[in-house]
Amino acid sequence: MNLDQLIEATLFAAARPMTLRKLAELAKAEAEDVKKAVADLAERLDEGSGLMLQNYGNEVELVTKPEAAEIVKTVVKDDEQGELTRASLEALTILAYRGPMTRPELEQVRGVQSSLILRNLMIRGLVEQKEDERLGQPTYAITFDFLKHLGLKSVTDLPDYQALRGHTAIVDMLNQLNEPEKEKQEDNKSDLNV
Amino acid sequence: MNLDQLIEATLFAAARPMTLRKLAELAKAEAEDVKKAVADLAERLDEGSGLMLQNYGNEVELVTKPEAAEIVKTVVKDDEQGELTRASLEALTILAYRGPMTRPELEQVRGVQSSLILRNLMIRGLVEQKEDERLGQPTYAITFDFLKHLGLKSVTDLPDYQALRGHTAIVDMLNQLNEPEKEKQEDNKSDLNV
Amino acid sequence: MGYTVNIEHFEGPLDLLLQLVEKDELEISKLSLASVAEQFIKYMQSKTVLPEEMADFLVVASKLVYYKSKLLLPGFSDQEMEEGPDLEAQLRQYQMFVTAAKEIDQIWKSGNQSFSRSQTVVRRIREVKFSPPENASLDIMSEIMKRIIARIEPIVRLPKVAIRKAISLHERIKDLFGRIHEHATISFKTYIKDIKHREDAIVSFLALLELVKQRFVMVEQIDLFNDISISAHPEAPERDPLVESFA
Repeated sequence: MNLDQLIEATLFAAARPMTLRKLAELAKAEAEDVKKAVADLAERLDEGSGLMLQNYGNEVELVTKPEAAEIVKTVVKDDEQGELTRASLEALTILAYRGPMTRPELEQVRGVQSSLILRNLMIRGLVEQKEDERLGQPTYAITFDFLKHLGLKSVTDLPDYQALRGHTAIVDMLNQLNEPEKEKQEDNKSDLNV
Repeated sequence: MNLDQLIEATLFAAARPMTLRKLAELAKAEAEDVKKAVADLAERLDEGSGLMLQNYGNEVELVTKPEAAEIVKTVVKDDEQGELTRASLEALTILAYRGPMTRPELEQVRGVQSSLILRNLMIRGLVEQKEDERLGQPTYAITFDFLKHLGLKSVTDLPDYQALRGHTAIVDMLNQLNEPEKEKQEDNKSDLNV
Repeated sequence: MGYTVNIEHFEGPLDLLLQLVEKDELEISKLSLASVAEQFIKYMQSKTVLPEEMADFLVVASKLVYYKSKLLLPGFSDQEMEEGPDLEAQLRQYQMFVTAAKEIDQIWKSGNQSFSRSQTVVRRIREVKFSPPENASLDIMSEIMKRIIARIEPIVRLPKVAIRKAISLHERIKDLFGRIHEHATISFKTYIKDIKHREDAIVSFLALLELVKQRFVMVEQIDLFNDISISAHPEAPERDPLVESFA
């Protein structure tokens, strides 16, 4: 059995999102090979299946295609999310395009304190706190449940994704680029001190 | 979307065997067409997928191929054994100190949606659904097996049981959840506080 | 100035500001922001602003008042107000997200969802086998419970703490007007001497501006950094400033 088929069976059995690392561990395969197999699987499903691969961050999940929603709804219990309030929608949108982000970062964009709205969205399972921290603050991101509700394969399929993700991505990149630079300088400094 | 894809999505989401008649009814299709679509689906899966169609009389079910059995077993075992994640441990602790409680109550205290975690704790026999309902919701509590495993006769033997169970922060938090109810039924307020 | 179009609902200061700018069909610019400053303050006072959000509204209000002051007094500049995020850029960015949110709402409502493999059924098929975790001990559990309580305590207390922030413009106007009636002249420093928080100082200053605008009081400042002296206007109208201001 090919690696992409093995991964398909694994995701089917798990019935929840899994990290690429976990998949590599289970399949006893190299990360690079898993990455390629996941891409192959996504393509095969796109072409002829009623299922598709959803991805966010470094996780993937096997789900039904949105075109089948009408019939699938009749056999599963709906999660009854109901409508979103303006504030929820606003916070979710910002997190979808710019997340994962810290609470102060979200508040900077919304211009208003957002701890209660974040809590509400987490209780509804539309937002989750991630393991990673930034500047000592926890980061928040949208969940697979949110993606599923929109029937999207990835946040990159959101309208105008590149434009709205925009400069934060670049800023992040610059920060990452700057960090080793800073360390180098620090090293140099200590050299001089010796 | 083709009928075979619709059927694939339906079987996937339902996660149980279904009769051809039921599938025809859901898809609003002719029995003959469904039969052909199921055959097409079976063939497509045989050729390239990690999944396959299993026939029981006039029922079909979507399952993993036997070649993937080993990896699938590991996925299932991972769910059922080993260490609990921090989130699971947290939910288990709240249920121990504060149970029996409903899922919305657990989520109100944790501040995080908890359906998947609750399911995992139940699969492992650590938590069970109780007979009683509250506000139309099933209630959950830790199992006797788990209590015994901790070496306790009763939850009241948990460290600082009274102080932690009845802590005002938790009581206030749960009251916030019940607030709309409280306004409607002032009489029941004290019951909800207990 | 007529306020014929009513804004029924807003989610935060940027939402209110954006609605005001769009209502007047203005481009987002410093000039247009300055032009809606008064409406912003009026709306902020006339609708209910959550106490915990008051500070956020005041930050925006003070920026708007600053833009307006700059427009009226060419050459006027305050270093502290110039620093920090640029409200114009912030509002532009916010507008992009509001537009995107409307599209996401459409997708959300379309019902074209994806579904996972059903969890409840997966559970029913599996047998329950008791498998106790190795990392759940009594010590760990009571520790976790204490941590949970520590985490939710501030959330439960939040509404009570936030109320402090909400010294409203109403109260400050009433207070200032009352004191001027009593003493004829007071200084701005005396007026704000009990104020401990920056946002309250901003409210007090806004209250003063409102009374000046309506000619209830006169202000005099000998030079730029001196205290401001506040006195009743000789032709002060015989009515309650609150009625006129925020009816």
